[in-house]
Amino acid sequence: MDFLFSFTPLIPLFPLLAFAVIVLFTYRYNRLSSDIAIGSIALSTVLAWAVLLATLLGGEHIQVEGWQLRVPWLPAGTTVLDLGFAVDGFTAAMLFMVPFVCLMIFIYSQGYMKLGQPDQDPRYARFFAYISLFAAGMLGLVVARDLVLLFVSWEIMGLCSYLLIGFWSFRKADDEHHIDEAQVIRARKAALKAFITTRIGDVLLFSGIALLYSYTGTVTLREIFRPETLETLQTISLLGMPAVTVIALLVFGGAVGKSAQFPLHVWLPDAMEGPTPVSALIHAATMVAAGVYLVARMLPLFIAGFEVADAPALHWVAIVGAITALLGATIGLAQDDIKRVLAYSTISQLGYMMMGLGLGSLVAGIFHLLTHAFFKALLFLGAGSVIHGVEHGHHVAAHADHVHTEHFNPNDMKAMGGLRHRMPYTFVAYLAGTLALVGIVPFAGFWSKDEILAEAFHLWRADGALNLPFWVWLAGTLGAFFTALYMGRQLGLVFWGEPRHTAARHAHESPSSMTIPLIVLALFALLFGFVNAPFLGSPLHHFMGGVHEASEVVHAEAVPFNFTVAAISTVLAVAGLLLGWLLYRNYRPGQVEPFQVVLGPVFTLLRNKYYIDELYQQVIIRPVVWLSNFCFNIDDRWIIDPFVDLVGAAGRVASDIVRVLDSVVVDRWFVEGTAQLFNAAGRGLRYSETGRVQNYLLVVAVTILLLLGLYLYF
Amino acid sequence: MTLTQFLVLLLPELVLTLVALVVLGLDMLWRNGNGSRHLLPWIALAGTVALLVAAVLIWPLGSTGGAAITFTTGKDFGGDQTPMMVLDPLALFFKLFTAIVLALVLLSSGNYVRAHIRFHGEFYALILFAGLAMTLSAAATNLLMIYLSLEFLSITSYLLTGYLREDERSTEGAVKYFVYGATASAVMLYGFSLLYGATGTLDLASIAAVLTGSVIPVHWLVYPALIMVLVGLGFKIALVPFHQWAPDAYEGAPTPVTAFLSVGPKAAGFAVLMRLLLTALPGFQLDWISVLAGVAIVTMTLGNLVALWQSNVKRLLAYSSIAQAGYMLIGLVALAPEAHSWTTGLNGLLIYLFAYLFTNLGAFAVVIAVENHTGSAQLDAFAGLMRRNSFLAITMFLFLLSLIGIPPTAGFVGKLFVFGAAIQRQMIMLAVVGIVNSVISVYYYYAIMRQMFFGEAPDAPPFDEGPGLRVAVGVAALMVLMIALYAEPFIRLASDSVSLLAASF
Amino acid sequence: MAIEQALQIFVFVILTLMTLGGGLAVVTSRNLFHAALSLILSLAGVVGYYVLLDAGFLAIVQLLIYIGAISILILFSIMLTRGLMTPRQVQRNEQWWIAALVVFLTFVVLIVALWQMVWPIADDEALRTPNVAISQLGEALVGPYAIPFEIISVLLLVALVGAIVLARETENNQGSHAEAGSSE
Amino acid sequence: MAIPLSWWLTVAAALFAIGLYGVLSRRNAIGVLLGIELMLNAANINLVAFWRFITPQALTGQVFAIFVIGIAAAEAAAGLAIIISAYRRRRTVVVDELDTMRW
Repeated sequence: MDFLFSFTPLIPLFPLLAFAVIVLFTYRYNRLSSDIAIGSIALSTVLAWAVLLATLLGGEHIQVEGWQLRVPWLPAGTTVLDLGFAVDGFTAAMLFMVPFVCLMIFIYSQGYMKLGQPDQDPRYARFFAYISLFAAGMLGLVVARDLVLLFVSWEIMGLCSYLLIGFWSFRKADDEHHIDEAQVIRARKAALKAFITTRIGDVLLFSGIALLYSYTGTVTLREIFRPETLETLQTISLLGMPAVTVIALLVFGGAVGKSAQFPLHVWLPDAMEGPTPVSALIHAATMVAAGVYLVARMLPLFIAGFEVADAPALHWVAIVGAITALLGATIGLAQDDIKRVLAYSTISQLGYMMMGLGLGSLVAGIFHLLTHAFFKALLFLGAGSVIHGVEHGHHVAAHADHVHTEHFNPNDMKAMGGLRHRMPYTFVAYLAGTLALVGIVPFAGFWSKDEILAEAFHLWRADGALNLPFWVWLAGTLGAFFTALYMGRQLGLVFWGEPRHTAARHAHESPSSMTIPLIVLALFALLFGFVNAPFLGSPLHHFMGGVHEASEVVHAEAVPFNFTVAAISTVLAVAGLLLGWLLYRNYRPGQVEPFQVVLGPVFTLLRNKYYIDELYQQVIIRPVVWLSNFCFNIDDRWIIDPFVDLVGAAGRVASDIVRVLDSVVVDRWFVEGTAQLFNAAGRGLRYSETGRVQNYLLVVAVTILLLLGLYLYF
Repeated sequence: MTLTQFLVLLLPELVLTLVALVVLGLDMLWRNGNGSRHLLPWIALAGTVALLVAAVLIWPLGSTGGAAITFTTGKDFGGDQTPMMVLDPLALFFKLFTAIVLALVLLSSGNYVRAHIRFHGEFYALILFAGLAMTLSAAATNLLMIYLSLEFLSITSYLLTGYLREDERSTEGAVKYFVYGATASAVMLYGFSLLYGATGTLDLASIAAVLTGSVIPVHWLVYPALIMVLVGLGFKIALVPFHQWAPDAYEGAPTPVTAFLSVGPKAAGFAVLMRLLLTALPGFQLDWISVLAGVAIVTMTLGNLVALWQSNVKRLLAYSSIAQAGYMLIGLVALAPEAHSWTTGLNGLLIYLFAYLFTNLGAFAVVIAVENHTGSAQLDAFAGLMRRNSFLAITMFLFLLSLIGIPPTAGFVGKLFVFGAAIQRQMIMLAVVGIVNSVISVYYYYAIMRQMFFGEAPDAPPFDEGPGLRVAVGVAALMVLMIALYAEPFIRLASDSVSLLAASF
Repeated sequence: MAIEQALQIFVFVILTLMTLGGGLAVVTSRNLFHAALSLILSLAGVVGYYVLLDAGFLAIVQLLIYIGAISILILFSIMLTRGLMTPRQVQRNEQWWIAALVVFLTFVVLIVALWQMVWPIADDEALRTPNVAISQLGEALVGPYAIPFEIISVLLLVALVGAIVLARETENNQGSHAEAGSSE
Repeated sequence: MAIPLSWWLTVAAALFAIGLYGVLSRRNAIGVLLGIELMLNAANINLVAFWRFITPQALTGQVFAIFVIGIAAAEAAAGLAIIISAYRRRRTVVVDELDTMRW
């Protein structure tokens, strides 16, 4: 069966070709384009599953050692920068999930972008081109043997996320009612924010890779994880730390950006501005999963650092994960936008995955990644279906009344209600997704979340003291309760009670191209957890647990099922779900929120996302803006033209006020902050270009003089 | 050396000269009446193809064996029997490079020339002559020859810059370019004369031999000479602080000429700089590396920061090309003496130059297309380009990605090699400044992207860019992808091209 | 011998006065026409230098090309560009004093370096007989220096063609150029 | 030879400095060109003096000087053409006033 492995390079290639074909040739033919995209990802799925099959049949040898293919790409001198593909148990597990979830999302998109209907999206074909490229990026990342291909894929995804989040940032035709001016501006800001925020991470990752290469002379993962290589890295000192720790932290920096971990999580909620299938793609199978995948892939590096450093990188993974898990879950309590709740839920669940990896357990983190991909894709697509239905209801209502009502936000949960009768399939699927997310037996999320908590619990008990694993466990358990609470609230607001708006009253079920993927994904949300159920002997553990053993620093064993842990988290989950549901199912619009009654000012804090965006605004942007204004003033106001600027100053004060007001609504911490900083620097330098050639030559003469003096006499 | 050998070895240059003269002559013949003058660009293009073919034909001569073939003619006059130029892998690389530059510039200039330029034949001939000067300067191993070929390149560049006689900006740019360039080259010449005085020879290799064997403290002379030579070459490459002519000249020049200026003289400058520093002054490596490292840092930073403020795309790309030269310089600063590592810095410099050639000429070809149809090279002329000509918008997007250095584009491979060299040499500071700068550069490249994809252009109809431009842009885009996706042959080419220099070092 | 040496020094001083004095006049004279005439004076001083340095042929070249051609070209150009023969405007810009300071310091630094250097001066025997026949120079130009010699001929052609294109009168263009004329 | 090498070099350096000053301070573009010619001549004096004192048997310095003169002629022709073309368009050859392109 080993010949099946030679299909591996084709897995990312098919979507890539689909992208090329659509962009170059078929972009005028919508149905053909989407068929090509769906067909290619379906082919990838088949091939990926064939490779999975080969891995399963190949036994422990293949699952641990893996298969690999080397493609010489950048030979120079004696070392070779390779481009290669590799498959092992871990990759195979990812290959089961990624193309399949992508396939479901692609099929769903056909309905969501309204193929063949009068209001079909005018950028329909391009949409499928972009998501194909996106899928190609993720698949390339998963099958990469070397850091080069990994980084290339990583960047392709960054680019696609930028294109897709900003997908609705310009109007093609005037009758595109779903894109108004505000939408255009929001989409642009969100796209740029995502691009630049994740690019901070990318720069860190790139530095990490460069350092790794300069110390080890190779970019092949397997070579790097050889015990002797890791040992060398442990002994080299860099910035007062072992090199391995520095590199691991840089790599983690990349993951923090991509996987939206605190403090770079701010871009993910805004990424909602893209079409909903994109959100599903970003949140489930691709973008954010890439960061977790990266950390999991590089785990030997983190663990090698664990052995020698005082503040090991591994701890930081766990700490950041725990903070993110709690942060996301609590913010999710106070959001009204159905997709935003899910976005914060993703942030929080990614925190769980990082927690699992930070405890040194590859399987715990990745198992949760896999289950999460299924149920979060399900939830997003379900949310898309709900929005779709409500939007439709809005049109029906508007036409019936012959009045275009006030601006209507179809994402607002408080305008929904009672949809379980109007959209039964969606409701059932959504319920399955919710139960999986919350962690109710036997849904997938229960098994995976429990494994992380059990791991933490186990490490705590093994030590006994109130150590890091204890705090991780506590954060995870509390997070589970909050998760249940916001999902209960969401279920109550969306599906129970009376319709709270005419749109919800007229909502109707989505087309079958949307509901069928939902049902399929719901089945997975129900059943997928069994692939690593303890009572079946934790099959996933045996399948992929050993992949890092060659590096001799990772020893993966399944933590036994712990009834106490499971019981505590399940009780809390059920309690949270019921509480949320009870408090919100009969919520009336305009009423004070039940949570607000209970939590008081804390609720305001949550609603404003802990003011983190505003904090960045105050701590980073304000000083920068002030500084640049200050420099500008010295230059322009106090010396050159005081009178003109008296007027300008008033204007500037006014604009400052507007800016502060604006900042409460729109945050733009890094994007404009650094731009301001560099702009301020550029503004000064620009004036050196006076347009007079003799000034330029004087600069040359002074340079000659300085260099001469410097070199001859010092 | 027999005359036949001599002519064979000079074949590329001879062919190019011949075609340029033919273009001049035919232009005169066809001046009155018949409409064959539209054939001129194609004849010129055929000249670049002939150059390419000739370079490939003599390729085996130059790239085999350990030593370069030198051109020695005539009898000796007490030490005058020094070669003027060589045929070595580096020279061959730049012949190839020149052929591509000329071909892309000629392909993209057809419509522009018809619309704006009065004397066609002279224009094409001047461009070919500028290419000739490039190949000569890359092959020169003698101070006299270096000075002569660089001046040749400069004079043709001044004339081309001022070619739009009716345009204020063009003439103004040419005056500034001329004044600045003539001064810089006079300073360089003074530096050359000092080098000659210290060693008594003009041959680069002999200079090195004399300097290493010298017992007298030569640094009193070599330092001033080094600094003055840097002025002249820094001017050619547009390194800060010798860059200030560039934005004005680029903005003023006819856009195809700007495209040429942003690549041709820069490449020639780098070729001469590499050869001169490594062949003649290897003993003073510590000194020139420290100067060049500082120059690289300020060049990258200043170029990028000021680019943030530009609203004219030609000017913006001028600053961008200044910054790009800063990145390239890292390759020369971080050159690694051992030949067995994957990046010796020098091969990174050549890879970067090659990637930059396609990227920048492609980007300028798009600018030319937009200018042909809107009459403006301001940023807002790019508004809504995606809807007006999606081919140009998408390829431009690719070129901008390559300029930023995002994979999978050629620019990424170039950056990988030069930054990699810096990291390998433990010049972390250089690498960090480079990386931070490439992040800054996102902002202004993004300004173009934003205009193309999101900009509102109410009454701007779709337009067609014309066959020549389409081929130029298409080839450039293809190569930008090729270099990234199938880098092996290009890296081998670059590594082979610097092998002799790196070995002599 | 001593008289000959004294004479040489005397001539050198005179030539230096011509060259540097002329040079100073070139850069300070209010009247551009006078400046160009001073250039000729200065270049004539350089001709004398070449004679003194036993480079007779070079002196002739300098006389013919520099003084005979380039300076005259410059004079014509001055006359072509309007009204510059009248010293109506200040001929130096605002940065002249910085320029003077910088240039002076550069000169001092350079001179110190030049004087510190020990020159690898040839032995007396060679110094005494620097006789270079014109025929030797001619042979060298088509011998070892054949390549640059060919190139400079191309360069001169290119410069001439380019100069004509840029500087010729607009009215003179032939009919076939009319259709190519730019819109400005 | 009665006059030592350093005298020649000093004179050349002085001429170079004077020329550079002219380039930096002359308002008229042709005036700037005059300064450049002085700088070229300074380099030529250097070359010939070095030839005379260091390699009197070879021709190197003299030949270089001849080439410099030739190149100076080409450069002057091109430069003056550019200046005249600018003058036609702008009615000025004052370098300061040619500053529409900046920043």
